[in-house]
Amino acid sequence: MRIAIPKGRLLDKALATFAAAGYDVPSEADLATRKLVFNRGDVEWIFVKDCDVPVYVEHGAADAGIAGLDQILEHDCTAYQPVEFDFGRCKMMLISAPGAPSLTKVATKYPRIARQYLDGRAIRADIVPLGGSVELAAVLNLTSHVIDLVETGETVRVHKLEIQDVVAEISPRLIVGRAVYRTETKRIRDLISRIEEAKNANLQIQLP
Amino acid sequence: MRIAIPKGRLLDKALATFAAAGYDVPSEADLATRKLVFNRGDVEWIFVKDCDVPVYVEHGAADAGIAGLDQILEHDCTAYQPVEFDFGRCKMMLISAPGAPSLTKVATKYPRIARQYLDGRAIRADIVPLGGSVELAAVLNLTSHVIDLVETGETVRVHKLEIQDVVAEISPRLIVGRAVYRTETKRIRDLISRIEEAKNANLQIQLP
Amino acid sequence: MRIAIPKGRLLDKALATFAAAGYDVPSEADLATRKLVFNRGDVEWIFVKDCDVPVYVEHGAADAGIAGLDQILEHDCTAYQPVEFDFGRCKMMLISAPGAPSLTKVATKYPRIARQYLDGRAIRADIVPLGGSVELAAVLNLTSHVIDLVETGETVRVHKLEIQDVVAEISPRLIVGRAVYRTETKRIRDLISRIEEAKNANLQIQLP
Amino acid sequence: MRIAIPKGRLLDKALATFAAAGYDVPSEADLATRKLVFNRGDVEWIFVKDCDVPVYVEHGAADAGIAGLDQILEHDCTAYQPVEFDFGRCKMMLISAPGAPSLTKVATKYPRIARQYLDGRAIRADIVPLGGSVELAAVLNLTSHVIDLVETGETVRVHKLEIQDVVAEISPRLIVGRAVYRTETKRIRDLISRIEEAKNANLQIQLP
Amino acid sequence: MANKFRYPTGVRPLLVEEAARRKRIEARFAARLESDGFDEVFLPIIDYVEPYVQLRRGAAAKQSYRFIDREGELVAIRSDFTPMVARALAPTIAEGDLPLRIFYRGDVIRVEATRLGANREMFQIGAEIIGDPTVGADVEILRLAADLARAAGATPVIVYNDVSIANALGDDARQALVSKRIARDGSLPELAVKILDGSATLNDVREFAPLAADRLDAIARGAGSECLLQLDDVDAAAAYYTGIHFRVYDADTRKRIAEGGRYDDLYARFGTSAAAIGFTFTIDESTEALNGAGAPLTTEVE
Amino acid sequence: MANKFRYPTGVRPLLVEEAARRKRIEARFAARLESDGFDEVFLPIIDYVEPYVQLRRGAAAKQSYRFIDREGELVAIRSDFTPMVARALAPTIAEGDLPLRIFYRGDVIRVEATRLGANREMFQIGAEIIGDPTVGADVEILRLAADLARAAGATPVIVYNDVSIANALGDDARQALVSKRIARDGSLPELAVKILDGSATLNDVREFAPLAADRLDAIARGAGSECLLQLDDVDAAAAYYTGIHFRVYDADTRKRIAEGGRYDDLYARFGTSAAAIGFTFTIDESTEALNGAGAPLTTEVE
Amino acid sequence: MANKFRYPTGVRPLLVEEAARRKRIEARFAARLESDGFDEVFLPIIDYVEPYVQLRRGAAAKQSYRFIDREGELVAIRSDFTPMVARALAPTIAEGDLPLRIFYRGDVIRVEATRLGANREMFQIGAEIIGDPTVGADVEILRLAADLARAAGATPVIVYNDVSIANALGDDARQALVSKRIARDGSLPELAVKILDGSATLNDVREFAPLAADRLDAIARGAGSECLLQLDDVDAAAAYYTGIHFRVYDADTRKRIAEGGRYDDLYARFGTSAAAIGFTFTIDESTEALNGAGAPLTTEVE
Amino acid sequence: MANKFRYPTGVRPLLVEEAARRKRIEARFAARLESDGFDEVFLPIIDYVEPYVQLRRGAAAKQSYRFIDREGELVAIRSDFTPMVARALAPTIAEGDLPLRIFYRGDVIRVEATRLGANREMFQIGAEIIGDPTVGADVEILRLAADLARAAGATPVIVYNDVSIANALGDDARQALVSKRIARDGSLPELAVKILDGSATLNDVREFAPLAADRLDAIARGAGSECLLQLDDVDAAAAYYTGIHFRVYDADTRKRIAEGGRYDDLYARFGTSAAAIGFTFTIDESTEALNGAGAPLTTEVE
Repeated sequence: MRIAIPKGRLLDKALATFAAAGYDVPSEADLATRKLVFNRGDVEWIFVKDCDVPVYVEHGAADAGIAGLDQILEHDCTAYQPVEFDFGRCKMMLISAPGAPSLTKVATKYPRIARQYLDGRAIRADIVPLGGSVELAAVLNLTSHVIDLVETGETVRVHKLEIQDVVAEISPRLIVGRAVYRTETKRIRDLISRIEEAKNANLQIQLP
Repeated sequence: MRIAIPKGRLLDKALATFAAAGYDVPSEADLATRKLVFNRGDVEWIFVKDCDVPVYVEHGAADAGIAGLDQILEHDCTAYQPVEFDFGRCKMMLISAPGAPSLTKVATKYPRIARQYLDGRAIRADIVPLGGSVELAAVLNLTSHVIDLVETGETVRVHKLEIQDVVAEISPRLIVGRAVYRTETKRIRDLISRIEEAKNANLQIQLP
Repeated sequence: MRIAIPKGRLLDKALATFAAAGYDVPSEADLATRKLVFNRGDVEWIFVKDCDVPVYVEHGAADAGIAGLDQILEHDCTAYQPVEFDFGRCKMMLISAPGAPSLTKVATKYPRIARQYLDGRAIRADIVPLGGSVELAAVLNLTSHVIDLVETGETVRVHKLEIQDVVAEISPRLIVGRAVYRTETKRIRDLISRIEEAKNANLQIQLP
Repeated sequence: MRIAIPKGRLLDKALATFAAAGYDVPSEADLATRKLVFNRGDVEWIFVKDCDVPVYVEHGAADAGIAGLDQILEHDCTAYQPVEFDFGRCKMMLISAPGAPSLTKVATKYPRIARQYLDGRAIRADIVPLGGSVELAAVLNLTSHVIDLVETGETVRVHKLEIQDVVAEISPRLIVGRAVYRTETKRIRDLISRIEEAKNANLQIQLP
Repeated sequence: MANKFRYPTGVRPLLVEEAARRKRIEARFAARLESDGFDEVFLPIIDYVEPYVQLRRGAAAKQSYRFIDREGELVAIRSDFTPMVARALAPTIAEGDLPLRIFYRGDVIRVEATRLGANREMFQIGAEIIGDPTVGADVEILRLAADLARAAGATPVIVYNDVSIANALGDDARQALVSKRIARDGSLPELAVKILDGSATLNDVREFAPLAADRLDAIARGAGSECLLQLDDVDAAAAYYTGIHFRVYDADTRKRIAEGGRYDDLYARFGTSAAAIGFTFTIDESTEALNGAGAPLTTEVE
Repeated sequence: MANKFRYPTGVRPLLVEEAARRKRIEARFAARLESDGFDEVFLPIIDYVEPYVQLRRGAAAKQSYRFIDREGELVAIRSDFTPMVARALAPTIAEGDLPLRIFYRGDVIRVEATRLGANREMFQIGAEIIGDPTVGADVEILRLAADLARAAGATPVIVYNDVSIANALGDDARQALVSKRIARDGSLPELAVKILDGSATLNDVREFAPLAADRLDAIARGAGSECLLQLDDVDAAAAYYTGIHFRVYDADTRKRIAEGGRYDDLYARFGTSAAAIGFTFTIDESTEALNGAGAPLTTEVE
Repeated sequence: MANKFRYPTGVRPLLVEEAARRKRIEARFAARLESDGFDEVFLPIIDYVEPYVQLRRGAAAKQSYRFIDREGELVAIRSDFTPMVARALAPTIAEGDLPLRIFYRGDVIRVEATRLGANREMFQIGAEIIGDPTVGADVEILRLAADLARAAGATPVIVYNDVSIANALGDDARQALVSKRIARDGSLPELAVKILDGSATLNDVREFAPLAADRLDAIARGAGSECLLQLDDVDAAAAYYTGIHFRVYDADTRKRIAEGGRYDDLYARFGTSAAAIGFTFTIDESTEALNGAGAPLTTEVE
Repeated sequence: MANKFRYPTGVRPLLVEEAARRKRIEARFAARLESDGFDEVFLPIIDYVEPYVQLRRGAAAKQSYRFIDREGELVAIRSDFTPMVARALAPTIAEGDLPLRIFYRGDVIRVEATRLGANREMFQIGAEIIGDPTVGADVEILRLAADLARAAGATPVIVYNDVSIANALGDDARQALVSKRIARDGSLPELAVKILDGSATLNDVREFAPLAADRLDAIARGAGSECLLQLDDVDAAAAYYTGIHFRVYDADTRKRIAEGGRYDDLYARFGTSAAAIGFTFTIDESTEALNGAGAPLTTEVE
């Protein structure tokens, strides 16, 4: 079984969850080697960019993975999402330059999500896809607004931008490919149960 | 005048070129602050992701910038490219998994360039856009091939992949927005001349 | 008021009806002059081909007229049809060459009606519009079938053709243009009442 | 061989031509019987409406026939026209109501020819297809103009209409189906030669 | 293509004089509407087909140019204004803004003639009052339509009726009214027969459709003498009318030049409940046949 | 156009070797189907959109090439066979002819990938039994699908379920089954939870959907060992299935190669009531990756 | 849509018996072609319009269904095979592979009848030899066409000519030959007059077009007795023929059942120079009128 | 369809305030043009593609909505005015009427953005002088463009050049001027290098292109101070320019608001030889960002 782990902000929690579920996950030392593929037990762990996890699972090149809803939506990924996690939650926000300018252009790393958001509100605005530092676009007047993930809100404050709306609540999910679910039902159900239990155990501990 | 500098592999050479051309560029200490915008003299320097330089210039949010041909082509950027640099050159390559599999899927960060390459050769293959670690796609059998920049070829060797074709010769260029060129002709011509001279001076030195 | 009278098989009955309704209609001697337009009282009588009556009324070039349902349908005429007459009734028939050949081509003077008939029965056949002697088409093997009006059935018998189906029951109608009905309501309602009464009177007499 | 003869204005000359070419044509007495099909020698003569001759030949239901160019054009008939006759020539005319009204609607028995005429002169006008007494349409203000055949011009004068333009020069032609020409080349070439000779002989006689 | 002078069905350029004529009429209409407090809106020349699917019967849908856009959606070139106004305005209407007085103008293009030889090239100007369900709005609209017709050089005859009456009489009676054919065998309600032979009064109607009768009474008292109530004016009209429905004819040419009515349910289909009444004038090239006033003649056979 | 070698999305020529490979598979399928008494029908490559409007959800409708024909009708290039078979056959079916065994083949063309990178170029071969509502037909079809998959070089795994079960459980449970997300807060019927965690048996099902349970029991007894009942295989499948629904996978590549089921209401939509069950295999160019047997790999991400 | 039974212009389903008839003819053709060493290729049902722009005259272009795809390109549904074969094969041809023997089959769909009542629904089977410019290929193709016509139950008459002769005679003469009208005023070359009245021989032709005369001589010696040289068979044929051009008729019904010829410049338009000669048979539903052999009758008026 | 608020790409309604803003600008432009003796023409929103085929490069052709009409012709929604004016006027121009002063306005709709994020929704107003080949017309048009830009609230900078100069320098030099990349290896004419580094004068140009140099000299003397001759303003502009070509920028926003030039060969393509010069302003919603004057900002990235 091949499982895709996101290399970004969800990395530690994702690995911890699989470990808690009894899987033999790569160690920190392993990760320090900058290798991206590890075989441990009957699982092949692959470490890919956050945005690529849904791609590997959708194409059947990974059987399962952990991905944020932001990436799942942005890729219109059809994989099953049997478990939703409590860690790593954040919000996708519509943010404007100060002074609430009229919404004419939106910079974002999520053009598909942005398009759906704007269409759903009958807002006519151009979307400017960017690769990074999205908030800068509003600061430098490339666009009037940006749509981006907000965790702490620090970036927004530093740039004196203004949050205007919540576009989506984002949470990480366990995703499982459709074909593998059907053809390897037993092993996949076992994976889901173990992850579900690990999540609930963790929840138990956190709740006083 | 606002000039966009790419934060990635071209950063040092780009800044050195502007410095050689007599511009007051931000210092290394400045950059260490993680700020992205600096005013020095009558120039506002902005530091953005490599792939975003053409976007800022195309939209007129920066007057000029330095960008690789890979990003210029991928964004179908219409800015003028008055100076081509000798540093930072590399090749965009078509790379396959070992054993020369038939070309059915191509992973890439450059879907537009890949599409043009394939169409131009009457190759029918699906393109799988990825965000990073593109070579891994061929290793893990997500795709039969990848199209990516190759500088040293180290990644290709490590993964035991095989280079199949040169997709494009890539070089960094000074890019200048069309409208600013027309409406601020004098200042823009001055910028181009200084960069051209700095480039040639540098060339002089390098040639024995 | 201009009223269109069909020069063909309905001529005598049409004139008799208007006469019975108290209108001053052109005499036989008038008609023998081969003139086509007569002013009698406040009515201008015009004599046109049977198939042209709906055209004059539809375009408002005649206020009313008498037309067979065959011509009304064939021209998709939208005029009101307030009175249906008992004289001049006949049937539109589907007729085949002897031996019930398969229906592949239909000759007709009514291509629009034929098209609707065939479409409504999921029959795929070509329609060959002819100007006259339609039955001959089946005799000479131009087409497998014809669609035409049948009054006595004599032509069908002579040519040894076979009646296969009734396409439509055809009766003559008084037709009145829509715009004139609305803008000259009073005069038009008077016309309709008089024709209706003449028709009923006639009916009375015929029924012993 | 089946030959189609038009029952209308060309009937006598058409039969005379075939007789002069040595064919055994039906006699006047024959025609008086109202029969429409006659076998004489190896030729089957069929008598159909002028407008139906091109239809029979086009579909291969007659091998040859005599038809006016008006009907040939109106049916977009692709049959060969190897001989053009000198009798029965006339003109298709654009005729207007008196006072040269602006051309907005045209009544005609030749909607296809009318459409081509109007399109070719960039005239935007509606075409109103009629079945007969076309000139009446301009008299009664159904249309501003009519397009119709003019032989003597008597109808035009009587109705005080005005001839505005020549739409086409019309002459009768011998028409021969394409497939029969190819597959019965010898017999068809013989027919053409005989008709051609009869026409020229006739011409000889007429010229003093 | 047959030849280099042709334009696609339903369109053609208006060169200098024709354009000037069109502009004169437009200006006269716009001036009157603006002085009456109507604000103009501009509507797109193309729109999706789907939002209007339930408003257009099959045949009407096919009268417009339709095509598939780059996203695979079915799009049509504008062939009718009223539903477009509702779709554009409904999402922006706030309760407090009502009533709104709106007008619009522009080309509508039809690829199929509605009837034999009818024209497919049309310029339309229309107006509507949104959010005023009163008889006052009915009368205002009728008077405005008459004035605009006069401004265009026509002698208006406005024939009106209330669509709810025929609906109240049942399908058979309605069918008889549409066809104008009277079945004298007693199968029809007597009222239908009386309507058809022209002897019905509003008192006759009141029994079946009391609200409509009262409303028509009030309208008759407010409307000008060019307005004629015709209870037998029942038609397979556009699906969205709910109350009064009228057509404006030019008395001299007998051509229809405008159509209108009340459609109180239409805005709700696009998300905002609001009563509405309006009309649309159709201008075509026969305009040029008239001097000075330039009376617009319609392009549609009723 | 970008360049001279390109073909429109969804099509390309098959030259000599590819054509030969395709023909070998076609021949193997056709031979088996004909020997089992199935008769071939040929279906048009284009058809009107309207007759199928209620059978295709919005997104699916947009997957096909669509255009307006000369008469103004919306036409689509074939992107799905099953409803076309019903429309073509329904008007010709006479009671006495039933049951019919029919097969068909041909290209289907999709202008949009269903998903990320999924292929849009497909050749399909399908078969159906019309007029036999018995479990015997279900079993025959399952066995035939397995044999054809083997004939194509695949190792079939057939996953099946009855669509009526999820419908009987109510919308919430159905939604949970579709998403595979278990709400363990007691809001779902216990059966849904058991189905999801794999512990449900047909006896559990029998209480909610006795007919389906009995039917599945009978099918399980008749079907081959490659057929796996998976009660949690609930999906937003094509709207027309009424009973058993199944998918055929190749065990080695895990790709779906065929889909089918029972659609007893479909023919009635086109005018003739008749039970029907069938399947469609989808063949694409990955076929060429396999030797000899030439196992067809699917083009659709499930 | 007018009614639920209709199919779009140019298509319809073939149900069991019709499909079987079609398959029998197909099988007979394919067996003969394969045994003669022809390999089948499959061509797409849609293709871009642009690559063929110079090969199709205006009217022919409009005979096919055309639409704009999602990328804004003009696409047509297949209405003619020969140029598609060249576009598909040209990029793959290597010098060493020649000559190639290729055949193809499939529906062609035309939205417009070519003529009065002519059919628009057609199935075509064609074959061609690529890379063999010799008279031997001409004769092989003529003999093959005759055999296939017989296999389909027809009594073939093959009328042939060389398109280069009329071209050599000049525009006026060519025009006279196309129209079959002889101007006896001396304005035409004597050869044209002789060709028209049927008295011309190849010796007469040799003076104007020696290569064509010699070629026709050689063909006449090799071709079967069903082949008739008709020097006056000059037509506005498809723009791409360069040498011999022929049509196959059924002697009994006088219908054209196939057309073909040599088009040595066609492949060069798509990037690879190669001589080519081929033909296309057109099969339609009149096939069913014939017993046993099932003679295919054409759908096109010549 | 994704949602009920969306409009097709390239269009949207303008409600009350936006419509009023648009009308104010329109009125200001029209008043000025009319007072200068320009007559308005109305151009159709759709037209055939074929008459313009040679005037539009592939990419531009695809920027418009295109579809097949009921007669099988390819039709496009208006995406550019200048060639439409010529096609509409050319057949009606009589020698004696010249020169004509014409203006036009209306929406142009593009289905594809020209560039990253560029707008596709545009209103254009343009004017042209037909039949006046003199430098006087050039100067009049430049002055008029500057005045209209000011009327719209912009501070105009008009950059102009003569397209014939680059053509006279040869393809390599032209290419260098288009790309602004100087090859300093001596391969380019010295004039090209001087043009690129800004040191070229009209005297330098005179040697290569004397007529253009004299013309530009005369224009420079007549044109206002907002007009800047930029000899390196060489571009892959619309194919029909033959002499001066200019663009109007707003100095503050650096956006292009108008484009124009001389196209003396364009009318001849549509049947009547006549010199012509004109310009087109493009207005979009960014207009609303400006107070009072309402400066129109363009929608096209140059």
